[in-house]
Amino acid sequence: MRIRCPFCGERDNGEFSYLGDAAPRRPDGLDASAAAMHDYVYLRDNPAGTLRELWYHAAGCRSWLVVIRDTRTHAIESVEPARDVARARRAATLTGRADHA
Amino acid sequence: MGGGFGDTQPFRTAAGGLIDRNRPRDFTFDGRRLTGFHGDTLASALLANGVRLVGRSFKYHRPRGILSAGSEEPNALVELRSGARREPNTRATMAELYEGLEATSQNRWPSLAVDALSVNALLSPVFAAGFYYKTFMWPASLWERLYEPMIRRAAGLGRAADAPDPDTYDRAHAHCDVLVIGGGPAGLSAALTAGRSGARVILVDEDFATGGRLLAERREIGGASGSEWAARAVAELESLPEVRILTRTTLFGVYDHGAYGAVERVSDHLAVPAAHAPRQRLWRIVARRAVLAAGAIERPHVFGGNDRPGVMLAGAVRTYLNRYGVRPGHRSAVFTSSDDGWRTAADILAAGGGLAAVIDTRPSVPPALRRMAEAAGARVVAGGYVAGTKGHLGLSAIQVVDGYHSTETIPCDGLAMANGWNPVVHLDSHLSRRPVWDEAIHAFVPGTLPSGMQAAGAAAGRFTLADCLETGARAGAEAASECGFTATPEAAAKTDPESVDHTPLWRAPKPRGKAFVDFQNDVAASDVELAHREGFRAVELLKRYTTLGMATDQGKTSNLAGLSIMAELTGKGIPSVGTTVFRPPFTPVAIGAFAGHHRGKDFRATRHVPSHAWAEENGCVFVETGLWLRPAYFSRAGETDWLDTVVREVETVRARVGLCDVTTLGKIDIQGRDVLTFIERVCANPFATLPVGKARYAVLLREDGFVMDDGTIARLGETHYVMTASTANAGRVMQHLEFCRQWLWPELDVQLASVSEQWAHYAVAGPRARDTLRRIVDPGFDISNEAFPFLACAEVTVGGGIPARLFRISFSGELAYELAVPAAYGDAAWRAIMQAGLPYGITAYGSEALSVMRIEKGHAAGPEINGQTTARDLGLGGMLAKKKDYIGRLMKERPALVDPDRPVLAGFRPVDPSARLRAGAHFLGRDAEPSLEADEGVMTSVAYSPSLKTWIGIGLIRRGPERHGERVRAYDPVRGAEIEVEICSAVFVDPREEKLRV
Amino acid sequence: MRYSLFNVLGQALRGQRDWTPQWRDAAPQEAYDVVIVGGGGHGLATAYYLAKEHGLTNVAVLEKSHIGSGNVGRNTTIVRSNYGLPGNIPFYERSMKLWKGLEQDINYNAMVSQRGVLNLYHSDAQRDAYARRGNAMRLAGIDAELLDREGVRRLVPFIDFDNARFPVKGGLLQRRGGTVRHDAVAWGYARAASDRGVDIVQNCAVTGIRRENGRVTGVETSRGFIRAKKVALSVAGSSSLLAGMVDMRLPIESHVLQAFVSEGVKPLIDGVMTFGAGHFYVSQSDKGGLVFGGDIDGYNSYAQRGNLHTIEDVMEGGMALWPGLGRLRLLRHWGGIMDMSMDGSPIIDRTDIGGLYLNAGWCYGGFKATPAAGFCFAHLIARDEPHADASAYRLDRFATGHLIDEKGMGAQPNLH
Amino acid sequence: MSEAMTSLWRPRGAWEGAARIGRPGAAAGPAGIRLSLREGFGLATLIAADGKEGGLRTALADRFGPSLPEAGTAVFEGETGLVWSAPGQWLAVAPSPRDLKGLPEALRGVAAVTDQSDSRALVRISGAQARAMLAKGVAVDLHPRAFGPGRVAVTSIAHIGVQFWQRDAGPTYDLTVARSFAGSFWRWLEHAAAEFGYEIEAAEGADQRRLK
Repeated sequence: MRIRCPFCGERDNGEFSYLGDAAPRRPDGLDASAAAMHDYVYLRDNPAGTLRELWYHAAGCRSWLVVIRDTRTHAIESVEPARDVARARRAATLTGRADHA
Repeated sequence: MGGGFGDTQPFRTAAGGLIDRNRPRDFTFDGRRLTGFHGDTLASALLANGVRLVGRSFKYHRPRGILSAGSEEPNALVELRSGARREPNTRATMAELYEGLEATSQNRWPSLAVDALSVNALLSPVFAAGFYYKTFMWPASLWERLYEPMIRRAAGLGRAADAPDPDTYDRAHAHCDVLVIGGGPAGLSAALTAGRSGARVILVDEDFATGGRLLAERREIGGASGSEWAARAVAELESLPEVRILTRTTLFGVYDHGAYGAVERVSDHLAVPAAHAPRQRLWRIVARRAVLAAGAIERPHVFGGNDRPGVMLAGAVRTYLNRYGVRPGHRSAVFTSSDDGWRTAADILAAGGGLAAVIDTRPSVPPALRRMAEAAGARVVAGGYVAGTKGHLGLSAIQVVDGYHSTETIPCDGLAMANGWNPVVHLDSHLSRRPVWDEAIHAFVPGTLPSGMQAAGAAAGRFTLADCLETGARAGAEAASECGFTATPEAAAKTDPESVDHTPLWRAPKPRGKAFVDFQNDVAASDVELAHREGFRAVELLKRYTTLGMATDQGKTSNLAGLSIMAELTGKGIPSVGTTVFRPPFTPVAIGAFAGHHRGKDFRATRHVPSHAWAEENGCVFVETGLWLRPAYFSRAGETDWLDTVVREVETVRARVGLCDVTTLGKIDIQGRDVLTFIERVCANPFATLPVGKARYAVLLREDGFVMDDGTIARLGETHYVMTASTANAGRVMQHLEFCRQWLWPELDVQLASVSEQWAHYAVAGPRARDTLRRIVDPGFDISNEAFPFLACAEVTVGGGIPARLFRISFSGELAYELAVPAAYGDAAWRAIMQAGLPYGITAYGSEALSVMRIEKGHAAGPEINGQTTARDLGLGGMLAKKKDYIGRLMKERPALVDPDRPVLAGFRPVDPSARLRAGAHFLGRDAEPSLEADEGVMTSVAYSPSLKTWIGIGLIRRGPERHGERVRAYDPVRGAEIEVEICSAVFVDPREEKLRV
Repeated sequence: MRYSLFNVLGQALRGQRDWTPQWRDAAPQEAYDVVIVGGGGHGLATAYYLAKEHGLTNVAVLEKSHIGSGNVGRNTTIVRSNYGLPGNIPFYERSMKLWKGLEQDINYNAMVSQRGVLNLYHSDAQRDAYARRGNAMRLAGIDAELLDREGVRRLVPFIDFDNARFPVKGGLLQRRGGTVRHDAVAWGYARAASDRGVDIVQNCAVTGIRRENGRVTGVETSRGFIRAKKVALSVAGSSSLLAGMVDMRLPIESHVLQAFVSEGVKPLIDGVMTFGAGHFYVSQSDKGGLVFGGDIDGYNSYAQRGNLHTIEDVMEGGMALWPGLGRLRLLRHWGGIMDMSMDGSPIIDRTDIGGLYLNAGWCYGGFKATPAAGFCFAHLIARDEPHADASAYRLDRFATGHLIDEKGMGAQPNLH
Repeated sequence: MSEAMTSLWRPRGAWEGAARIGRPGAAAGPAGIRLSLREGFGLATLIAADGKEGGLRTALADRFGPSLPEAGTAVFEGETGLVWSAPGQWLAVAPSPRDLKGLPEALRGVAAVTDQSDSRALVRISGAQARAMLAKGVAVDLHPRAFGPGRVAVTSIAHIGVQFWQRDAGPTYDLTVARSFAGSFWRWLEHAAAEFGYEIEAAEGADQRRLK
């Protein structure tokens, strides 16, 4: 499998380590509930199809990446720096818009 | 017998072929000395010498010969070479002949001609598909003792080498615009068209000579012979700077996103590899586009005794005749369902061979062909079929049923089968694609191909030479164009006319004797019938129940025959029966090739600490710790065992001073405006109050509340901290911090830099540590207890201006420092400290002594921080922050994790002071019967404590801290031990921590 | 017809004419007491034990393809009960005991072969971790032996003792561990269940699960609606997809695990061996092929195939351990889809929906569990309470903290 | 500190104990690979503070030229240059660590500076087969159309992290590997270069005596 790191170019998947679904959002802060934290830590949609997921370019630029990949075919639709995605998501939340990330 | 080879190579034609008759090659088969030529395969050389019996089948031990001339060969498997280089199951059809080649037949005893287990053939009515699922069940105890060993000995084919492989293997990467798979007419055309456009092209071909069927047929392209055309194409490709031809290279697997695996047999055509050359090279090819031009595989007929040596594929017969100058027999017959059979008959006659008969399953035969055969004295049967064969260890006659159902026996010593061809659809199916049935050519052809891939020539079901050239050129042009090059296919050169009409006969209506579908695994048509009868009708079930297609050839010549019979039995038609899944590798690949350089000591990298050279010079015994090679202890003359040494090292540290290399710790510089916020969220204990110039123990939790790692964080400046992580977790912690920085809290301004490799990190510990370091740290830095107290840290210089970092941190419980110096000065600093400490009796100490001292102090380490323990379990609950959010805060509070009955950290001493403790022992109450229910916990770390003169341990036990003084048993049945121990504090030495602060 | 040497010989004389389908290829009925979704080893075993142990025979097993088409026919056939945590130990030992008498019980030779499972260790720390595990096994009455280097050498003299990057210092041996012919387990259970009246319905894909008032009422399938009082999911690899039909999210990810087989050769290795310092384990089938594997590829996948990186990694482990393998050839590699759970251990439990039961999360350990999973799941379905041996496999353990994390890797499925 | 002790403080080269000067491998013809062992250079990681890349560029202009190299590229003037390492992160390279003195102060507020001069071993790889040899280990396309002078890759070879950049079209590459891995990386180099024949020399700054 080949993943196109936005910074380093296309590399073998062996250079990356995998975390999983990028959808769960950490419930930050002292107000967070144990139930919400449980869902964040443990529950997954695990779809057969398109999945937004987190990869880490461990043997390259050490960027966390958000990869959109089809779990049935492994076809990759896009790769973005996770930090950019996280910032956009945060900005969207702060301005009170619906969170589609 | 013409040509002067009559004595040695009786079946060699007088002239012709692509072998080099001036370069004879001696070889042996089962010890018999034979001669062939350069350019032969082992198979062609054996046939030239009249050797038809080559092996024995898997189950029935039936005599088997050579069926094919390519990588699809199911029968002619031999052990090639000997000793440590022995290669079992080597296809004689793919083994290039070299001087001194040594081949041995396999799966027979005592000899190939007289094989004791051929008695199995007589029992074949019993050994039908799946028979073993129905028997060998009584008595149950005999399975492992009798039945299974018997089966295991009989199974398998060749014998693997019994020593480490002496050859080396290489791995390499290649990238191209257009990958062309197959060097036949379609592949060469594709490569030429793409290559001329300037695209980067790689052509891979499994053969040692490029040209595919062009080398095997008597064909013309633009007036030249096929092999001449191929040679010219190769010459042109070689002249193009961006084209690379990899011969002897099998493209074995297709992987995601344009990645391909190929194996190049660099040295397999030599007796031993040349100096410094690998035996094989595994190529990982990344291609933007691929043209599959892997050709097609001919189909055998299914009739009685179709496995007898002498029965061959018709295309293979032509290969042996035209490429190798070898006649398949004195007098051959042809059994055909296609025009190909007639071409074979013509080639036999052209090579001066005898033609006994042509049996065509089709009712009408073109008159010209009939005249050709009859003129040569051959019997021609139209609308008939071969029902059976005769012969002892090789073919002597065939039994032919004609259109009127009458049978005749025709003597012959060779039979060529032409039943049409199957495109090689394996590679285009590796990415979970299924081929589709093409009724027009009675074969599966590529279905929807993965993006970037197209098929050409016979691999696409386009069998004529003209089509191969045309579709190849077009595919090459398209592929290059899609990569942005301007490529146009030239009009293909003119070829002589041909007809590829065929109407396959899936099996003989009334076979005489066993009609084999899968030769190597001895699966007969009757086994397919039995599978049908017993409900194994899905094609995957058929395969698994009968083992059809599971032999070393993976059913290349048998799959379609099997499923066509199942289709007939179920009345469903071949397309709805479907194929099994094609899996890599296309042909078997040596395990060594995948591993390449990574074997023996080079399996994984070895990391050396900065003091490694000194350690080697000073009797150090090293220990593998992850990838690191860490000094374990430093033996001195007179010490009888490791314990002696470790005791001396510990005692020296506790009484005087010691030096230990702790460079293996992960070290991370953390800077930035928001660095404190970041550290507060990452660590479970508070850091807001840590001033500049101070260090603090740090606990990191995983989000699920368990301890991830521990270390120290030192504040070097207002916004500059340095964190250490344990050796085992260094990489994981860095990845975790990057995750927090980039994904969880991208708004924080934090910069992370690993400095693990920059700094050599040494612990100087013991009452004389300060005295020693005073001679190391440059004057001007006050390291007195007052100026530099416990947990102080500072940037200093050593050795006259070399920048260094000094931390007053202790893992041993003694007055101790950790000194970091630039790694290049690590060796020098080590030597300097050892010299500076001489007056105080300094010793180097290794990870063993380090471990003893941390156990004496009750510090948790790897065996305790094993991913299953919480901070509370480790006695660290009290230090956790109460008023901040941090990773793992919520999940650590789950009911089971705060259960007071959870095993928690405690110390243990043997009641009998001379008893030895062992980690891994479980704790049981003094009178408890051993059972899981009685299990109270486990001893995690033990050491012989020189301070207490007894073994001590730390471990996790239910309500440990409440039970000091209570006795339990450390139960260790796997080592035959059961020791009574007393629960105590985990801190065995200096519980009031007075030594740290002096 | 009963399977016996007598009948096999008899049929040899009769051209094997009288054998009949090993299981009825049933058409679905309108309604069942229990519908088991998934015709793999676990589903078929569950059906068998429902019939045998609980007298429930109005049972259907629904399989979207043909029986045994999933992981039961894709694994590396190893059986063992060398676990270290109390939640796992009694369960896998139950399985070992069921394996032992299985063939006589179901009248089908599944080639249960107890030739030993050997886990190698390379350091003192690893030795102690194995001792900890072996002692836990011994506490439960399970056989476990801690071997030193010489003990290992006697068993597998051909591995690299002299030039290894991670020298072998010993191993943990479970002699009762071994291998079982995987396909035969599915076929044998199917035949035995079918004989007891269970309907095995192939080519029947479940497309929906109907509920009323918080209880299941049946399943929608590609062959129509089937009413059921109880529905039991046993679809490892696809558990999340089925659970998704009732809006449940599971602590599970689907991952691909690759497996490998070499060309057949004469006997080289008797039992199963795992290499603790590399990602490699190996045994030899009765046909002669070395069957081996390593780590999962590490990314979510439903594709039943993996990539070269893992393949190279596995082969490197193989060559490092056993340098004589170099010239043996890899014949075939394939992938299976694993239900990787968040703590590396399975789930056999009720759900919040009445009458809906879940058997999932087997990671790469499902095959060895087949008999006990069937046995305990059948108990749960029939009695509506967990079997004592599987009582730790609760779905709510992630919320309560009663995790069963043998490797201590935490909530990251690809690290288990 | 005594005289005797001061003399002990001599740096040890990262390749010492691993590489030796010589000409091993296939003997026929000229060596296909030249390996030049470099020592004594200066390296520092520069990580831009959030939103401060502009300030960093300005602050560096005097020493390293007007622009920060983009992802996957490097700029060099002789032996001094900037090598992209990660988003917002560069490796400053200089003939000696002394040349990087003062950087932390100069960049205060715009970037975190971390001295890495001792953290890596550096080898300069050239020769007719340099590209073919490197391709055995790296999965990056090194063809001139894809990777030319001024290009950088952070990747791995033989499971060992490496960073390398192409210096000229020769091609010549500078390759760095973490110091503790130098020995194992060298083992791979020997394996990969053997069939081409290779020559090992000590570059300026390396202690010749210790490499023989």
